[in-house]
Amino acid sequence: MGESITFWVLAVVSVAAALGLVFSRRAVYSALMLGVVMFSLAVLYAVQDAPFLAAVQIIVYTGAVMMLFLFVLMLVGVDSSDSLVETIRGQRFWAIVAGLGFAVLLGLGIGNAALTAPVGLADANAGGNVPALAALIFTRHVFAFEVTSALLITAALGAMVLAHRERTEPKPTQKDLSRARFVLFGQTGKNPAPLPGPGTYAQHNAIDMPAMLPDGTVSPLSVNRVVARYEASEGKLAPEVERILQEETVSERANGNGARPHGEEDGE
Amino acid sequence: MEPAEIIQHSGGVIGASWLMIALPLLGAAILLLGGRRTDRFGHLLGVAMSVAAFVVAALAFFQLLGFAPGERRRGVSLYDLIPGITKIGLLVDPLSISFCLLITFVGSLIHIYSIGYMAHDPARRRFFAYLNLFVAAMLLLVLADNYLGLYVGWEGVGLASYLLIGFWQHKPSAATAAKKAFIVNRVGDFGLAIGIFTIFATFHSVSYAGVADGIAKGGSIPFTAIGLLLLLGACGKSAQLPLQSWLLDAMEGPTPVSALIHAATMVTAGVYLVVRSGPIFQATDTAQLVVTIVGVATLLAGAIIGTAKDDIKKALAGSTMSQIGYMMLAAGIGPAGYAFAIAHLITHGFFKADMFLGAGSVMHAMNDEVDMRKYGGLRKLMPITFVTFFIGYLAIIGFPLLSGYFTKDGIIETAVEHNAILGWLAVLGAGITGFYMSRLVFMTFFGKKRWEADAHPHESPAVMTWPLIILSVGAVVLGAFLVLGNRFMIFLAPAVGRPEELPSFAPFSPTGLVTLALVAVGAGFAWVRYGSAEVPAVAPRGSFLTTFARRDLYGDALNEALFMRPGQWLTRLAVFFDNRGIDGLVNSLAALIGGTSGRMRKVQTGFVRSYALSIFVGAAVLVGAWFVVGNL
Amino acid sequence: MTTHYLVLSALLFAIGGVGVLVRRNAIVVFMCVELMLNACNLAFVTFARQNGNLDGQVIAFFVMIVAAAEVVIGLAIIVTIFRTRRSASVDDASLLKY
Amino acid sequence: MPWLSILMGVSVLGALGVTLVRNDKLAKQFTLGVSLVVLALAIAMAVGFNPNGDKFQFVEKYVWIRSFGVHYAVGVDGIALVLILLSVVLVPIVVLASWHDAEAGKRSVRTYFSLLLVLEAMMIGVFAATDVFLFYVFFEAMLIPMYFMIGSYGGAQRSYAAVKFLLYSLFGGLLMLVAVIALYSIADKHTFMFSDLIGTIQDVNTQKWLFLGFFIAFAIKAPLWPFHTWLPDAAAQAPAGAAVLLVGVLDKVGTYGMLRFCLELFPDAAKYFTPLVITLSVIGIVYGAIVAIGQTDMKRLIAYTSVSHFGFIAMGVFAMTTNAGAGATLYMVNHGFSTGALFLIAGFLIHRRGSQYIADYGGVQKVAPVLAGTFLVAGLSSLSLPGLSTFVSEFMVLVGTYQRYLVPAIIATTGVVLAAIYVLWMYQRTMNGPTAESVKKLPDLSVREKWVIAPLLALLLVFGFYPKPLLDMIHPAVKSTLTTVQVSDPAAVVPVAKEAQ
Repeated sequence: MGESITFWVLAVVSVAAALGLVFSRRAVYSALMLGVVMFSLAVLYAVQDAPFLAAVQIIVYTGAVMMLFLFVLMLVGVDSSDSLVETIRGQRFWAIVAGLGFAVLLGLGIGNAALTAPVGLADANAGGNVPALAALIFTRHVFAFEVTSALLITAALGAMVLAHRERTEPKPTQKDLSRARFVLFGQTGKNPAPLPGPGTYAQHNAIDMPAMLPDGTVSPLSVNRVVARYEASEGKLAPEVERILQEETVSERANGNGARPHGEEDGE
Repeated sequence: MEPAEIIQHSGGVIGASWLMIALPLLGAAILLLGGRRTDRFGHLLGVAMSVAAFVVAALAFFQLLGFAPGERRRGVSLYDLIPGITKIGLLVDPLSISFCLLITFVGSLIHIYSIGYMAHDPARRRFFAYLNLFVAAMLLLVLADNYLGLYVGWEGVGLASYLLIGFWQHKPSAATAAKKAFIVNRVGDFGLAIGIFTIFATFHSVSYAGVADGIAKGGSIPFTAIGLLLLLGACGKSAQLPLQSWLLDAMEGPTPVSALIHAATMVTAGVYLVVRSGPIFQATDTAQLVVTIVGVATLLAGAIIGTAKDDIKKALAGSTMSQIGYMMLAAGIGPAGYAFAIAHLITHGFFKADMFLGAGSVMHAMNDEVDMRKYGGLRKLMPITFVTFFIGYLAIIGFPLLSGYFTKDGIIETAVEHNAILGWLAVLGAGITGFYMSRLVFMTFFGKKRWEADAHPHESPAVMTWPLIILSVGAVVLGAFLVLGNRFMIFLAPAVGRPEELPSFAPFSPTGLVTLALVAVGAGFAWVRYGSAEVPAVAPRGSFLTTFARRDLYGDALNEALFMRPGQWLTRLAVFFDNRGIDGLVNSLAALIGGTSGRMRKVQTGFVRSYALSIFVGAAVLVGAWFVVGNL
Repeated sequence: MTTHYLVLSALLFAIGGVGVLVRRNAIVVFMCVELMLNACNLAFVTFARQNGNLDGQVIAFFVMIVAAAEVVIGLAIIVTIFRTRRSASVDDASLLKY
Repeated sequence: MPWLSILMGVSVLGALGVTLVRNDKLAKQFTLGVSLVVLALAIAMAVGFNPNGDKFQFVEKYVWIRSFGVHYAVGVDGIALVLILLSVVLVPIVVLASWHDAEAGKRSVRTYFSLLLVLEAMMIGVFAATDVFLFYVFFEAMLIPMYFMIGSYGGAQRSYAAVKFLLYSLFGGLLMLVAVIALYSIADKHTFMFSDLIGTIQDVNTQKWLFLGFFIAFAIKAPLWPFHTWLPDAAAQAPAGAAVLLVGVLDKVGTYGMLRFCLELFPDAAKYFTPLVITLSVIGIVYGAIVAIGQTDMKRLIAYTSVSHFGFIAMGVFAMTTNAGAGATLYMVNHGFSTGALFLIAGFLIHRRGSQYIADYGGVQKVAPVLAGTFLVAGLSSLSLPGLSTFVSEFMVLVGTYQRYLVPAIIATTGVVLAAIYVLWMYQRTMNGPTAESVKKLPDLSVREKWVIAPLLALLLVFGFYPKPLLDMIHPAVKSTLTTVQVSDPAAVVPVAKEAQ
């Protein structure tokens, strides 16, 4: 009786999660949804007398593979939401038809397959699920097992080869960088010296205090935009910093959009 | 009396009678292959070969006379031409030897005449080569002992006439006339070929002896079919009605050619064929009747055309056509007419060649002017040509005691006796002949001068006038010699047979008198119109009848409308069908394959998801199919 | 009871299928593939129980191994494509066509 | 003495040798030498051939593929020997004729001449093969050298013509392959030897299908009416020498195949299909002639005349009388000489003036009388003027066909009249009339060219007057073919005493 309850709960959860996986706008949410599905499946395995598989599911599958997904998601741009507008003509329609068709067919197939009551794994798991599994793997399927090990090694190697990028030009040495800075200075007049570190100003060494130039004016370079934006939203922005920001936005608008705001999601 | 048996023979001149063919052939080969080097002596070699052939023919003739009349058919077998079909051999018998004599004698005279006529033509060597080729082919035609040999000679003669008509190749009209002659002859040869096939299919042999033997054995032999087919061949070659259009255009060739080929020898080949296949024709009345009808029809057509032509050579060509009509008529009558047909053929060969050469010398004098309206009053300036031409004229209209009188009246009498309507039509033809021949003579030699400004006629050189004189002598004497006492009929009897009782020649028989009267009327009418009255230099607009005659009874127009234009249309259609139809089908098949593959390519959109979709749908279909099969 | 499991696995499989076809972000497509694999695992485990021998589970176990290897390679490919084309959309990589 | 293998060996080695020779002039002379040697050997072989001996002579038989029973078996009977002599005579003439043909394009002259020799080897092989499989191999292999000769040395649309030729023949070859395999399996004698396969297929229906397989391939090869459209393109685009070999010998393989394989292997089917084939060939005769009349391009015109001539040959083969069969075989030989001469002279003319269109010529006779003269003789042989050899064969074909089928023979004889029209009209437009401007300075035949044309015309004349030697070789072979087909000549209505024959 307990089993059918767990089944129905988990069934509903996993199907909802699966639909969430498919139809969520943001990739991260889909990843999480998949995680939920895997968890529910793990539990179902456990219910079906496959404790070892449940463990492996959670540890290896959800733990490692899902994390790999998230890791790659982060690399590729976590918030890249892709629009749900379908570009290929007739793709969505046929996809739905095929999906429904498939589900109906399988359902029908399974429906009228006259299944007797499950034999149950009681005697198979007699000495415990793991030893029985181990006996099976290392006697009948040992060859397959060895092949999978080879498979995993090649997969790892393959991933390394694919992701590896050969450096096409020599690693820029320090001399190269400095020469580049002075060339940039010649062209754009950008100060070749590094920016002053935060907190090294005359009166206070706090991060939000702007450095003073010899002629007593505030050096716009030393204002930290993010902090300034936070203070502006809190209303505690110092008047001279605000004036500098005004000037800067005016000059920025005058000569085009200049530097892009930080965090703009590339691509798409 | 039936024709005699053929006796195999090998000795004497007859045994070497193949020389008659070989010598001119050798002459032609030397002249053609020799090239420039033979230019100097080319014409002399030509004449020599032709005369040599005549000598051999004469010797063979005398050797033949030596034998008893019954064994005068001598076969000389040469070699096995096509194993399984026929051996080739020569048949020297009265019929063929008389033809050989005519061909070689008249041919030699014309060769001599051409020395003068073609004196200043750059390609004279080629001319004599073709003349020799013609003589050789004609001799092969008459001497061959089977239909296949005859056919080889037949087409050889057609080729020679093509080469000679188109001798002045740079003239487009000559080239077209030559092509037309060859193709119309080819149509005739088509009929002859089918005839020969039928003969072979029936007898499994094409030799005359084999055919005669087969007919004697009897059996269901398609006589009429063979007869009509041979007649079609004869019409093609002898320019008889359905296939007569080429003869008038053939006048494009040099005059000696017209004299030799289109008057004396080649055009008579058809008559030879009909006479030689006597046994076949005698066994079918319908075919013989058709021959006579064709003869009479051509006779009248030729005469009518002769009346309307201003070009002297075309007028003579018209008269040739009608005279051969007479011969066909006689040949169609059967054994009774054969002797007269061949006799008329020989005398016609003489006086027609004489007149053609006379016309040639007139043209030669009037620097190649052919329009009679530009002649007039040449009688005093060219006495020899005038006298010889006049004798030929008298002979052809059947002036009493000249050769034409004997042979043509013989034909008319046998025709009237055989079939009254045809006979009287022949008499009418004789009348018209009287008219147009006199018109021709009066316009050319009598009346006032109508010459072009730069024309100053003079008598032709001796080398041209001597052949005229010899021919005119023949025109006078030959008729009487052949017909009186039925000498020629008896001579020919072993070759072609003859009627039981010999016809007695009554000089003033009723039909003879009527013909003479009609001829006199025609001549008188011509004298009134052309002799005494003023002949306009430009052809007056004639009535419907004259234009009808001037346009060769619309023979050409008919050919064009019935064959030429639909032929061109058919060719264009066939070419179009070939390019578009069959080729189109093949190319469109290729394009179809190209097209479908082009479209099939579009399936690979490049989007991974559409491939995934096709996999998924495939899987779904598979599962579905699996269920369906599972549940069957 | 087993039919329920099988129907669930079919449903998950179908949803995964549709996800693969519909979504354009490479990684989400990849996740849907993972979902389909898990659905199959579920079916295997159910049949193991149904037939009373552990072969089903061994197969499921191997499926997991293969899935892991596949994910590694798949994501490596997605990363390389992203690095060259700055986009992880499946439709962008459509040069290999007619 | 393994004559046939020597012949083929010499020409193949010659072909290899030519590729090694450095400068072109030497290569050409070497090729000419090799082809003359092959000619001499072939004549020596022909002299040794005894017409009334057994059917196949100079037989050689080695096992090639044991498991399938495929033998390298070669042997010659009257028909094959005559055709081998034809090809062996034509090749030196073609080599001499295409002395400068190969130089125009960028392709090397040496390859052209080595292809020529390879083609010669295959031509001999295809006629000599007495093993059906070997015959099929040569039948397909012949296409390759011809494809390259047309493809890389031809005229403007050479690639289109070459590909079309190849695809057409390969399609035919495919059908034949199916038939060969079916024949092998149904007969299941585990051998491809032709002599063993005769009479093995009894059931008429299978015979019909196998016959169709073979027949369509041969009908495409010897272009019968509906399958002929590749020939004008291929012949017009090919260089003159290649066109001669294509029309002169390669197409004969089709009609030879009909006579040898279609008739002997499937007699009942052959009799069943005879009306169809005769109609096709009669259509081909008349259709080919009519389309030839309408052509503007000289080489296409000659190609269409060959379509008409092949109609005659096919009709002769399927009329199944000794006269028709012997006539058809003789026709194959004569057609090789007459169309060969026509193509070569047309090639010389085109080589001089550069254009293939008849309209660009006029009055050449005045400028180049010898060329015009030879062109006329070649043309006359094409319209089968009596006194030339083509007349003998055409007469035999028509007489033979007339014995059994009246109407087709009569319609075919109209082809003779049409032939006169297209030859003379072409001759008139190119040679007669006023000399066209463009043709004023046309040089006459050079000595080399005279040496090319003289033997062909000489052969036409000699066999025109005395065809007995050839016919003595052909007759026994044709008689034995017809006996295997159990067909006898129709008797004469009134049998006449033999001596009067």
